[in-house]
Amino acid sequence: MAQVRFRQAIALALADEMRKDPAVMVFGEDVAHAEGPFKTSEGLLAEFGPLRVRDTPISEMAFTGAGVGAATAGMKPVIEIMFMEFMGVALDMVVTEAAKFHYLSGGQFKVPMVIRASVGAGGGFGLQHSQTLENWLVATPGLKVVVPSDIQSAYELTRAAIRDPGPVVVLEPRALYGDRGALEQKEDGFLEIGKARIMRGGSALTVVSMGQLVGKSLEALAGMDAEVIDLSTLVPWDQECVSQSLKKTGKLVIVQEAPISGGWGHEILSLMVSKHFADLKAPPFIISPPNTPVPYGKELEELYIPQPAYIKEQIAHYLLTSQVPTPWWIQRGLI
Amino acid sequence: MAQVRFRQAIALALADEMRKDPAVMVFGEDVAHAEGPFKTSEGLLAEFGPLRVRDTPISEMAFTGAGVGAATAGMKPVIEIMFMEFMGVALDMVVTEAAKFHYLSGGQFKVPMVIRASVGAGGGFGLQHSQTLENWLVATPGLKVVVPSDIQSAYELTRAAIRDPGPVVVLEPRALYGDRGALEQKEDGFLEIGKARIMRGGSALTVVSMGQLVGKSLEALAGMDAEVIDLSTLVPWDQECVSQSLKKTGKLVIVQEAPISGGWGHEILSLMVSKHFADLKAPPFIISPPNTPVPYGKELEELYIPQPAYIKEQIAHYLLTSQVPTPWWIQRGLI
Amino acid sequence: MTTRNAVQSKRRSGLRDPVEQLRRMFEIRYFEEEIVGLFSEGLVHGTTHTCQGQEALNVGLAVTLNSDDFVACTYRSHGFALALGLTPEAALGEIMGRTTGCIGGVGGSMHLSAPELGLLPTFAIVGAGLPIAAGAALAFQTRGEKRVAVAVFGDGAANIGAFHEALNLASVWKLPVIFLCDNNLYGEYSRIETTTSVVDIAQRASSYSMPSEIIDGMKVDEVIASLNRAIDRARSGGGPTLIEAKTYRYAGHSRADLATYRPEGELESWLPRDPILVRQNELVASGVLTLTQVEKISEEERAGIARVIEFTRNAPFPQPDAIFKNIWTG
Amino acid sequence: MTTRNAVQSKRRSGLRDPVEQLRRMFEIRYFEEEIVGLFSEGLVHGTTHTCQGQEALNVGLAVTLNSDDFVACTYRSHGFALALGLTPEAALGEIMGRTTGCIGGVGGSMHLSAPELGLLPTFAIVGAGLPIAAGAALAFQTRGEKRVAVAVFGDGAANIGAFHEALNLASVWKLPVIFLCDNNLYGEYSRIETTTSVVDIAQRASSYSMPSEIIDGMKVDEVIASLNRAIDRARSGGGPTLIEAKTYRYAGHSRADLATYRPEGELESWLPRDPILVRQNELVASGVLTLTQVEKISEEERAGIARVIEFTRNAPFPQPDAIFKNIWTG
Ligand SMILES: Cc1ncc(C[n+]2csc(CCOP(=O)(O)OP(=O)(O)O)c2C)c(N)n1
Ligand SMILES: Cc1ncc(C[n+]2csc(CCOP(=O)(O)OP(=O)(O)O)c2C)c(N)n1
Ligand SMILES: [Mg+2]
Ligand SMILES: [Mg+2]
Repeated sequence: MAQVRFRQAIALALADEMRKDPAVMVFGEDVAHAEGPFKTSEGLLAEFGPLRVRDTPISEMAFTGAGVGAATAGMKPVIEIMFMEFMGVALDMVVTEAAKFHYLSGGQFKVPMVIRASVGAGGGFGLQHSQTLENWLVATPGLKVVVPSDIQSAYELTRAAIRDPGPVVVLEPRALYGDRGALEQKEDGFLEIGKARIMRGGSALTVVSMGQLVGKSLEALAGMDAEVIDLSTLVPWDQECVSQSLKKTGKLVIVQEAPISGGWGHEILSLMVSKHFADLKAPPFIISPPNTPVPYGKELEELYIPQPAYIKEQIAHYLLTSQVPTPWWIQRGLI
Repeated sequence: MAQVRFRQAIALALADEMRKDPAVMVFGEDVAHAEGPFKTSEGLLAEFGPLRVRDTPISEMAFTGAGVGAATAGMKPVIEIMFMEFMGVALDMVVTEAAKFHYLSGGQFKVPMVIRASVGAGGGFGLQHSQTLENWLVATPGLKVVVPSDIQSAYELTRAAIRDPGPVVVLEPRALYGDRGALEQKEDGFLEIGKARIMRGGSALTVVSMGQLVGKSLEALAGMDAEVIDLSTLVPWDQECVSQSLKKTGKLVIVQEAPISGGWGHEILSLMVSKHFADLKAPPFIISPPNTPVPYGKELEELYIPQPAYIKEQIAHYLLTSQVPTPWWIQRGLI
Repeated sequence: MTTRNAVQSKRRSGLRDPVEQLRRMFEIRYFEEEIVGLFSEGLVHGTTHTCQGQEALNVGLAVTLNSDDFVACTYRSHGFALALGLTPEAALGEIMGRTTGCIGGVGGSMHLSAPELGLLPTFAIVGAGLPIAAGAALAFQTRGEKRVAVAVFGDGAANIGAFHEALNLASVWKLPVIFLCDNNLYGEYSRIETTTSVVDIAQRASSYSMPSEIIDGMKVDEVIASLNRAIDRARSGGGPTLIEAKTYRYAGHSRADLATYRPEGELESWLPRDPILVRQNELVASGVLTLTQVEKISEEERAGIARVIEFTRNAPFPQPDAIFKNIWTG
Repeated sequence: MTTRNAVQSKRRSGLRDPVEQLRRMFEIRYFEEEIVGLFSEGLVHGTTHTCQGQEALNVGLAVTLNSDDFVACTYRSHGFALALGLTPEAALGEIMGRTTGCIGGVGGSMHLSAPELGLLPTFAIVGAGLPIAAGAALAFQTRGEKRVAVAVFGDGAANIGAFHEALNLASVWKLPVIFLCDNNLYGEYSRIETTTSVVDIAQRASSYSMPSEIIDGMKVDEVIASLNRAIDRARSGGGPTLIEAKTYRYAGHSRADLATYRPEGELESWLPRDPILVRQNELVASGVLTLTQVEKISEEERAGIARVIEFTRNAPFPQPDAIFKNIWTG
C-alpha cells in the first residue's frame, strides 16, 4: 500500500472521483495553481484543466453559492473553505440554501455538493483560525456532516461525500494534514456516511470521539478495555452503533475538540441517556477543552486540546471510581 | 400596570434605556421610519432623532459590523436582525468579531452591543423564516444569549442586555410579539443575565424551557406538581438553578422549539446528567419538534411546534411510567 | 404531473404571441389582486409579496428564455412563475398551502419551484439567488452548453454582499448569466435613495467591467429586446450582463402593507405607464385587437382566476407525512 | 504599561520628522526580515504575514492620524503597528507568544492590538475590518466628534461582500471613514487579474458615489498627502474616501512562501522604487542627511531589532491562567 500524507489522501480521492465522473469539479481559494493552501488538491489542475479546477476570488458567499447552483444544474462541485471560520461569511448558502433546496423543490432538485473545510486547533493559527464549529451545521435537516480521523477515512469519506446525492460538509482536522501512513485506494466499499467506526473493541467503557481526537483517544486508551468509536459522521450520526456498545459497557465517555459549552458531544450523551438510562453503570461525561478561545502559543494550545496523557488520566479515574473526573482547569483552580 | 404588547415592551425598554444613556443607539432594516417590521421600535425615531435611530441598507454584514465598531468606540448600539436566518449572512461579525474583541485586545476594548433577532415558528413564514437556530451562537466564549418568554422578561432582558458591558444576543420569539399583558416598567432590578426563572415551583418533575415554549409548558403542566424553569439566558445558562431543582425532583424534561437534532436542550441534559446521575429517578428526555424543516400551513406548523396538549400527554405518560414517551412522529409511524 | 407539464409547456411556448402576452399579464394582475383578499380572509398564512405593475418584466423574461435555462427569482415571484408557465392552480395551491401546490403546500408564497420550467426554488433570502444563478451558469459553461441563467433581484438587493461577490465572480469567469435588477424604487418600506449610494443600479456594472443596460421595465417589448441582447451575449461566450429595469411596486411590500410611506401621487404618476395598458394600447393601435376583444380577454382571465380560487379553496391540505418527505436526498 | 505608553506616544509624535520616518521604515524592514528567520527557528508558531516593501504606507498612515483616531488593519500589520507607535518588544512579544506581547502572547502574529494608539485588534478575517471601521466612524459622527476611522485592506479583500456593504453604508451615512486599499498585486498566491474584474480597485468607488484616489504607495510623502486630503474631508463632514495605494509585497504571502508563482523579474522591477531607498535618496539629495548618517541610522535600527529579539527570546511564556482572562467582559 502506498505511503501518503493525509492531505494527499484527499487530493487522491478528488482525483479518483474526477476521473470517474466528469461532473465533479473543484474550486476555492488557491486550490488550482497553488494546489491548495494545504496542498489538498495536488495535481488536479494539471490533470483536469482550468474548467474543472478553478481558483476563486476571496468570496466565500459567491463560490459556495456557485457550488449550490452548479450542483443544482447537474455538476458535482467540491468547494474548499480554507478555514472553518470563513464559513461565517457564507453560512447562508450552506444551511439555508443547499440544505433546503431539495425540500423546496418538492424533491425535484438535488444538490450533490461537497463543502470541504479545515478545522481545529494545533497549528498555532490563533483563536480565529482554530475552531471546529460543528455547531454551525447542526439543527439543519438535509445537511450531512462527516469528519475524517485518519488517512484512510479522509480518502473514503471524501469519495463517499462526492457520491452522495445531497450536500455534504467534510470537516478536515487541519492538524492531521501532515500525517503519513498507508492508504488503500479503492473504487467502492467506502466508509458509509451515517456509519460510525469501531476503532477498537472493548467491554469496560464506550468512548465516542471524532476527528483529531480519535487518534489521541486510541493512544490514551492503549491497554485499557475500552471500545473506541470514531463517529465519522456527525449528521446523521450512528445511534445504532453507539447504542450497541453502550448496552455492552454501560459507560459512555465523549472525547471532543469542541469546547464544553456548545460542543457536539452533548447530543450524543443526551440521546443515549434517554435511550439507555437503565443500562448505565456510571455517569456519562465529556472530555473536552475548556470554555475559552483557542490560545496561541505551543504550550497553551497543547494544554487546550485534550492530549492522550490527560484523556488517560481522566478515564482511569473514571473507571476506578465510577465518578466524573474533574477537568484540569478546575483541578488547577483556574475558573 | 400598563397593558402592552410584547413588541411594545421591547420598544419601551429601548426608549427607557435611550433616555438614560445617550450612548444607546438603534439601527437595522426599517427600524426608524417604519418603526420596525414588527413594530418593536415604535416611537424611537420621533423621540431620539435620525442620528441615534437609523434605517440601514439591506446589508446585515455591514450594519452588524458597524455595531461592533460603534460599540468599540463607546456607543451602545442595539441592532436588529429581522429574522434569525438573516444572521447567516453576518455570523462572522457576531461570533468571530464581537465575541472575541475583548480577548483580542487584552481586555482593553469592550463591545457593549446588543443584537436583537426574531426567532421561531408559528407565523406561517415558511422554512427559511421560522427557525430558532440558537446553535449558531453557542461554542462561542464571550457571547451571551438571552431569550425572553413573556412581556415582562422581554422588557427586562432587553434593558439588562443593553447595560451588559459585552455583546449580548436577544432572541425574540416572533410568535409572542402580539401578546398583550401587564408590564411593570422599572429602572433597575431587572432579570439578571445568566439567571434562570422558576416560573412555578414543584417537586415531582423539573421542566426546563425557553422562549415561546415556556408559556406552552406552563399551560400544559397546570395542575401537575412540576417545577417549570424558564432558562431565560442560554449562554451562560444557570446550572445552579437547574441543579437545585433536579436534586429535589430527580426528573428532568427539556421542552424546546429547536429540532431534536442539534437543539439546545442536549447541553442542559448532558451536563445535568454528568453532575446529578445519582439523583436521577427516571431517564431525562427532550420534548421538541421533529427533525424536519418548519412546514408552511397552519395545521402542519401547529403540529410541528410542541403544543400544550402534546406536552401534557408526554409528561403525564412520563410521570406515570418513568419511561421516556414516544414522540408523535414515531407514534404515527411517520419515520 | 405530466398533464400539468403539458399545460405548462403550452403556456410557455404560446407566450411568443403578443396577444398571449397581454392575456398573461391580465392573469398575473388578477391573480395578485385576489391574493391580497385571500390573505385578509386568512386563507393565505404568514406573508405574501405581490407584483402588480411589474407584469411586463415577468412576461418579457419568460418570452426570451428556453425552458432549460435557469431562473433565480425572489419571494416576489408569483408573476414570474405564472409567466414562465406554472399553472395558476400550482401557484395558488402553494400559496394557500394545499397539496395542489407546486411543492405540495409545504413551502408557501415565498417558495415556488418549477424545475421543468427552469424556475429554481424562489429565494427568500435577499441576494441569495445571484451566486446560485452564477453557479448554474458555471455548470453550463463547464459542460460547454449554450444555456444561460438569470438572477432576478430587487434594487434593495444591490446593497448586499452577495450581489458584489456574484457579479465579480461572473465577470472573472465570463459566466453565461444575466443579472436582472427589478428596480421598483423600494426595499420594504425604504425608498431607494435612503439606502443606496447610486442613482442607477446599472452604474455598478463598471465595478465588474460588465456591460449593462437601463430599460423601461413597464414595456414588455423593451424588456424582451434588452434580455435578448444579454442572452445572445451570454450564449455566445460574451459573459454576464447587468440589466436594470425601472419598474414600480403598485402594492405595498407584503401582505397588508398599505405603503403609506410613499409620496403623495407617486403611484398615480406611474399608472399611465401601466404595462398592461401600454401593451393593450399598442395592440389596439396596430389593429391586432379591438377594445372589445381586449375586454373579453380581460374578463376571461378574471373568470379564470376566480375558477382557480374556487378549485383551490376545495383542494386538500397536506397530511403530516408531507413534513418528512424530501429532506434527505435519496 | 504606563512607561510603554510614554515610549509609544513619543514614537508616534516623533514620526512627523522625515528622518524619524526613515528610521521607522528601517525598523519595520529589519523587524520583518528577522521574523522570517524566527519562524524557521520555530520561535514563531503557526503563521505570519510580513510587509517588506510596504513601509511607506505604514509610516504615512501613522503620520496623518491622531492617536484617538481608529485604525482597522489586517493580519499583515506588524508594520502598521510599529509605525503607529507600538514598541517592537510588544509586537515581537505577541508574535513569539510571550507575556511581553501587546495582548500577553495569547493572540499571535495576526492579532496585534493597541487601543492607546487607536489600533483595533488586527483582523484575520478578510474584509471584516471595513464594516467595523465604518462603525467606529458612526460612533464619532453620532457624538459629533471630529475623529476618523481608517480601514486598511488588500486588493483581494475588494472582492468580498463586506467591502461592498461597508462602502455603501459609509456613503449613505456620510461616515468619517477612509478605506485604504493596499494593492500589492496579490491575494495569497493569486495575482489580482485572475480574481478581480477591475484593473484599479479605486474604480469601484463610483459604485458608491465616493471620491477616490490612486497613489504610489511606495512614496511616503504621496501617502501622507493623499491621506491628509481624505482625513480633512472626513473630519469636515465630507464623508468617506477610497484610496488605492499601489504597492508590492516583496515577500511571499505568509511564513515560508517563496512566491515562486510570481513572474520572473517582477520583484526586481519594483526594487528601484523601494520606499526606504526613495526616502533616503530624497533626504540625502536635499542635504538633510549624509549617506554615512543613513548608514548609521540603518545600523542602529538593525542593532535595535537584534536587542529586541534577544530580549524576547528570554521573555516568559504565558501561564495557563492567561487562557481564562478577558473572555467575558466584566
Ligand atoms: C438577507 C436578508 N435581509 C433582509 C431580508 C428581509 N427582506 C425581505 S424583502 C426585503 C426588501 C427587498 O427589497 P428589494 O431587493 O428592492 O426587492 P423588492 O421587495 O422590492 O422586490 C427585505 C429587507 C431578507 N429576506 N434577507
Ligand atoms: C473570509 C476569509 N477568506 C479567506 C481568508 C484567507 N486569506 C487570508 S489572507 C488572504 C489574501 C488576502 O489578500 P489581500 O486582501 O490582497 O491582502 P494581502 O494579504 O495581499 O495583504 C486570504 C485569502 C481569510 N482570512 N478570510
Ligand atoms: Mg425593490
Ligand atoms: Mg494583496
